[in-house]
Amino acid sequence: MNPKLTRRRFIKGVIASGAAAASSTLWYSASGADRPAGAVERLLSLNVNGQVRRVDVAPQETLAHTLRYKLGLTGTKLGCNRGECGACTVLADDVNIYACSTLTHEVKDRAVVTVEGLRAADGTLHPVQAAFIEELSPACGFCTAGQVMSAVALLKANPKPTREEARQAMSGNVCRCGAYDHYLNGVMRASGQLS
Amino acid sequence: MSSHDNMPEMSLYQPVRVEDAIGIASQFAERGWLVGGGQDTYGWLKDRAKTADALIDLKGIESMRGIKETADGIEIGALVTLTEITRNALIKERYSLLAQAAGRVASPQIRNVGTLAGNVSQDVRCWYYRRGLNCYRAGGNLCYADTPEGMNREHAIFNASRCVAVTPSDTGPALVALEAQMVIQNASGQRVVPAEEFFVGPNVDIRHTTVLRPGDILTAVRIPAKWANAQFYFEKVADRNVWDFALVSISAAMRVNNGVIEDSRIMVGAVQATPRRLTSVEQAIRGKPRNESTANGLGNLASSDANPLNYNHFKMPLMDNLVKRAVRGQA
Amino acid sequence: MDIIRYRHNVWGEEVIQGVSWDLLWVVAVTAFLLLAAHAIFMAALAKKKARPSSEGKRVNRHDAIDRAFHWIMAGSVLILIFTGISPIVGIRISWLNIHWIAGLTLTFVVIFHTIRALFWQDFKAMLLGPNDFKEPFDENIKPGKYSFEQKGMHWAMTVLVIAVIATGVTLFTHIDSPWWERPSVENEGTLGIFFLLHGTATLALIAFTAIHIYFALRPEKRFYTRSMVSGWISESEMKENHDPSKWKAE
Amino acid sequence: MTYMHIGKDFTPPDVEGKVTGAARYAEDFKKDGMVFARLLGSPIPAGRVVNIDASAALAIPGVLGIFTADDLPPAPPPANPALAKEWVTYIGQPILAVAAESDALAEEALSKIVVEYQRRPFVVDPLDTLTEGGPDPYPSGNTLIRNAGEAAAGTTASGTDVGRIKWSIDQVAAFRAGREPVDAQFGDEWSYGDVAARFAECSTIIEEPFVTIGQPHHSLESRTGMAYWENGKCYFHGSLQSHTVGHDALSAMLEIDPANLVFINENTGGGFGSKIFPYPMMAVTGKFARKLNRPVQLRITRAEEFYIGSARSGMQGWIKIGLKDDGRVGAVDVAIVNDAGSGGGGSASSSAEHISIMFQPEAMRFRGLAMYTNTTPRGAQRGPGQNEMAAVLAPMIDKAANLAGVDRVAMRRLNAPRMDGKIGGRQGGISSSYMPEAIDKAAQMFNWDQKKALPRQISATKVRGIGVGQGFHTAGANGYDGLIRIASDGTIYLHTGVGNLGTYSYAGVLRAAAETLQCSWDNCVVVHGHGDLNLPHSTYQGGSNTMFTETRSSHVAALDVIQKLKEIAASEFGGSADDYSIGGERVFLTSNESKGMSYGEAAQKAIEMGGKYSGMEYPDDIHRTTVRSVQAMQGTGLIGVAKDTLPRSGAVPGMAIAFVEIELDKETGKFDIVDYTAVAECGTVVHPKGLRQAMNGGGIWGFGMAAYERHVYDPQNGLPANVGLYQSKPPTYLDVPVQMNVAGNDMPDPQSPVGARGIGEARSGLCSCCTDECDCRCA
Repeated sequence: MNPKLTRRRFIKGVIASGAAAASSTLWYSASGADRPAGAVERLLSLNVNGQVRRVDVAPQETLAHTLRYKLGLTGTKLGCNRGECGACTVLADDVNIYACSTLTHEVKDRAVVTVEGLRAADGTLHPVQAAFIEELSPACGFCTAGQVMSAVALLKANPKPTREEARQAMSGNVCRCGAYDHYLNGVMRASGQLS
Repeated sequence: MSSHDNMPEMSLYQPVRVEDAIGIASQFAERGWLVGGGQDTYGWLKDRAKTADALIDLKGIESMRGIKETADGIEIGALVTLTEITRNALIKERYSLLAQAAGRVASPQIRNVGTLAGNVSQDVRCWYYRRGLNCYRAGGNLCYADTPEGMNREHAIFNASRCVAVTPSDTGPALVALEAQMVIQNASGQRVVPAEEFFVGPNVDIRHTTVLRPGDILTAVRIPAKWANAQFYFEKVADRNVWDFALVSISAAMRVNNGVIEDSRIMVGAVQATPRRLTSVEQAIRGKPRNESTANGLGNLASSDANPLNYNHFKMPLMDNLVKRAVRGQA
Repeated sequence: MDIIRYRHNVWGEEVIQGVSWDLLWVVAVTAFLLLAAHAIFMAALAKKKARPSSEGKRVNRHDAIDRAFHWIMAGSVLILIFTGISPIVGIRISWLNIHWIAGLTLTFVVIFHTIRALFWQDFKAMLLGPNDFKEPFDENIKPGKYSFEQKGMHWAMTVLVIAVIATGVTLFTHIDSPWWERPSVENEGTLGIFFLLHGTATLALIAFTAIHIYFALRPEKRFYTRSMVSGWISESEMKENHDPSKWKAE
Repeated sequence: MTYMHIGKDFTPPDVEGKVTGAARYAEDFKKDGMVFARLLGSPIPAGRVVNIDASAALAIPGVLGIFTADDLPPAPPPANPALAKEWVTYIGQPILAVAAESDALAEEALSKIVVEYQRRPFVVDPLDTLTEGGPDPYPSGNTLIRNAGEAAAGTTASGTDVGRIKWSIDQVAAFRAGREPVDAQFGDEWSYGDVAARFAECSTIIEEPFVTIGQPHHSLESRTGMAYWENGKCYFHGSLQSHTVGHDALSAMLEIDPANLVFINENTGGGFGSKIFPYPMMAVTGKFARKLNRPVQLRITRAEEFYIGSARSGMQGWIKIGLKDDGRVGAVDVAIVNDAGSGGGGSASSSAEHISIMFQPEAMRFRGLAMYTNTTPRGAQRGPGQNEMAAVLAPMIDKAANLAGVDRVAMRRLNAPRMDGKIGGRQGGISSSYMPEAIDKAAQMFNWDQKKALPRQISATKVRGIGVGQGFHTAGANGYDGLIRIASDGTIYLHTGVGNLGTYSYAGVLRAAAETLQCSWDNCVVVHGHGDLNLPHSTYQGGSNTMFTETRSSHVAALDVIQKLKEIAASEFGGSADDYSIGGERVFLTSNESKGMSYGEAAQKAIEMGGKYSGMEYPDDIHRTTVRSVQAMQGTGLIGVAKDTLPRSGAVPGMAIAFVEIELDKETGKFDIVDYTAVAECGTVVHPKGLRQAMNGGGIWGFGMAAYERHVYDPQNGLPANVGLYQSKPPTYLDVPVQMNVAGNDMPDPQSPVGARGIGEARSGLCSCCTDECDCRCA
């Protein structure tokens, strides 16, 4: 994708959400005169996929919302928006979390990695991605980004997991198609234990 | 009926000191919402089944983190995540009961952010209540689950008082078994409440599951040395092995000397609104060998005074069986 | 401030849920202000009368069984009020069982009292007649066994207690008890109306109970309270406050 | 037979996008000026809308408009309306949509809309409405009646009506108690053979009641869609299992000429039968966009996906099975009452067909009823009818076999369909069956004989259960079009209108074309997923249909290409087309290989020759969708296009056999599935990894159906208890075996050019085979 286009779109997004912010600030000042001082600032510098990006974030905004609708990172899917499926799994400081059940402000000091941020600088796929292709792990693919992120988190913490360990670590990701066996094969392949 | 999906507009505070958090929480009172891991927060708010004006994110408070050894046991910061508990060497070595319980909560991602304080303070899972209906617990006049035709498979078999919801916490019963002390701070200072008294049933307070009140912050959990390295048994039976809340769980701690049970604490989760302590079982096994015959001798002592609803009779034998396992020490 | 609380029923329809408990504070404050005003008025303005002696011959005013009934009723009403408003004002006790046990006690005692009053007592002594209404305005008219105020209080309490009992028993049938399981609620609106009536009657009952207790404690009326404890008043107390021709005491 | 491509793994073109996040689903598309629409659902289980007051919502700045049932053609029962008005029939049923500049604003607007309803009596149990005096879910009745009527405009249900059938209290009581409801009225019946006479010959007869549950599809991608209008054309980003087969239906829903619809759907996040054809809500997305003259994204939340995303129909039934001395099934009598929810069809006849093919009874009677209830709409879900029957049947067949003293597997093998197998009331034939061989293969893989001898007791509390079950679904059709273009650079564009459900069969079927063309897969480009990419009319992707049906259309298109290649070569080098052969992406004179040309050269020649060679002319039997696509590509290469008119007869059975070993904890009722071994009897294996995906996925759906998932409705108020995903309990990693063991029987079907049949459906419900083994409470 053309980087300029992306940036322009981003700037447009910031302006649009800034306007929304202005209107909601008005609402707050009208209704919340006695609120304690010290509520969070809206403008954040978010470290996403190794890049620091300035983004306007509502106080109550979830990370999934920011990623998908403000930063255009639509690889992170919303399956349930309630922490019940795992499709929105991303990494925060190498730990896998549900982006739908995390406020963006909660990760303002953490390094967020999404499925779009896994490729090496030269464009090579992450070993988990390559292994998932090799094993034909995804079926419909809607849960795949989350599965990839949980596998990446697992292999960072435990580079040679047993199949049982992998199953436990991946267990917060539902696959409605039932491709669990294939994802586990992918994890075992990515960790060099299957060839 | 609209199906909501967006977080409602609200303000967010991220204090870094407990005192500041207490100040903000006191000012907002009922309209403030404390957030640890937030895993039992965002669903309520997205569904509009509960509302608040402000979120008070406690995660920046360093003093509420960490697991440290004290003169009498350990102190676990309220913000310690369930994953940290399952991996902590000290807890695994001395209080493996808690580590096991924490390891069976929800899913890995939820354990990665969910805190101990959040796990014990979470609200009940009754589906009628979660749907946002105006039941007793929501301040209404009736219970939809406790009726001849209500869908109450997951509900209480003991100590229901209008509301028949059960405690969903896996770590709660373990903490009561370990005689943990809950450290609570508010504007007027600090108080320490035994875990057993931390949880409250609907007979006393139908709107809340714990003694925590607006302005209170659970800052730490202390576990005394009393049950360190005791013999433990934990098991959670749920439909699915991930996400699902316990149908019945058991957390038991026993002091066994020469094969004889000198003292024990047997707790059951998900059978009533609070962790249920089985004092009758504790008495019955005192002085007896920890073995199959002691376990079988209990019969249905644990469930004998249960008052099941239409669809949850199965919890009675399930609970009796888990008690037997705990007493004999193996599945 | 609301008078009535509304809620959505299971299908999202707006139904009455009950009386607004904001009114509890209204009732409390109003009752307090009224009684305080009365106390001040009595202390400052009302002419002081010498109190009749409690010495001398004793006249039986209340039989032991009636005194027992009264105090059981009084006790249960106070318990009912306390247990009923505890959760509303945030006192955390396990109140519900005590509440319905006290409620049942009250119900049974009220039934016994009613039967006894109808067949064994001088029921007419409690009836309010046209003449009774002249009594407060004419110092020369003295009442029989019960004064106008006493009869008024009694009938007010009768109506309110019957109202709370009737609505309370209805509500009682909607919770688990040792004798039945909770039924399904067919119509949440109807249930809400029972809660509304129960709550409204309770608020009035609280007000009248406060007034009743206040007068029971007033110095010039305290001999009545004594009579509710020990059964008798003195002859001079009787003559001062009652017309012996209308009250043929034993 | 040795193939270049068939039976070999390949990397479908869309996999990389799925693992990198580049793959886009309907909700990932944005369009300048796009607005967000959200739905308001009914809070009541039955009734009608009296009034809608949206004035407060519309007064909010940024709220753009509402869309109600009045904006759509009427859809009287039993059609499932996109938006309800006169016939509100379940809690959560959409009443209106509201659009706003942001999603959050649309939500806020919803809370400001006041809808006045009038309630009607409701019912959530099919037997309650069947009982005389019981409430009816629709004002006009309680059951599906089939007639010859046309579908209501804007809906896909045709030939159905709402009727009323009632049973006496005694009949319902008997049915509930597991007895035959004597003289009861049914809505659907068939039979063959002399049932009474065959039962008389049976030495073992069992009679059992059964109940299966409804379960929501809960596709992980909800059916959010986005539409916009440009120059009179509607561009629609949707989520469907199928692609071009739904084109005309969607155009009809939008009331536009099919030529003016561009449907875009590269990836679909699951459908499981719930997205086979365009669903009613798509009309709202498209028409709302036109009404507002803005791009509209109609967002469907997880909860809404539960309500409108379809569900399996539950059934309650009674069955009588008779076995002869030799273990042959002599007769079967089955009666089924389906819970058809709101406007569903019920699948009882399919359930009965499952029995008829898997056990080939000598005589059989089926009676069925589809009762509506005030619950969510029901529709096809992975082997609809057959799989729940597989779950029901497994323990019953076991019981019968045990009573007759026959090995459970041997009994199944004995009765299994062979090449001359028959199916259903009409006792029609089947395309092929090597089911006995499949059973043997699976039994051997599972070590049935050895496992049978293992002790049941594993420990003091754990017991072992081993079981076997069979699945079936008709899996094939014919009559669809294939379309191939060879460009002058030699690239072979394989066009398909098959949807991308995640089975990879959209690409797998094109391997048959590559096989026929004897070309390298690297030179092939798969063209799919976008209405502007000139796609042919392809089959619906559902019911395991794709493999059989579309390998045929791929093959006929490739044959057309080859014929044209040869004719072009003949025009160049002389002789007749028959004198030419193909190989190595060349067409050449059979007698002199040097006289020939590459595919690319032939394509260039085709452009020059025009006519049928470059798509200027085309067969007159191809579908109008294909016609438009051919017309759009005229003169751009060698166009191969043909309709599949290859001979076909009988049903095309996708079948499977699965063995399961579980360890059941008798103290808790929990069990672990320690072995799952399944063999598909689905003809030639086209794509081994794809087959494994389909088989494993189906197995896991079976575990879900048998052990975890179910609809729960409160009969007091019509509320569903398990709307959310965690309450619906789809199986997780820790509820399924650590490893699954599947294979294909790999025996070619004579009616497919590559011998393939589909297998997406058949083989769920297999966990249930353990129920009788260990008395576990998993049903």
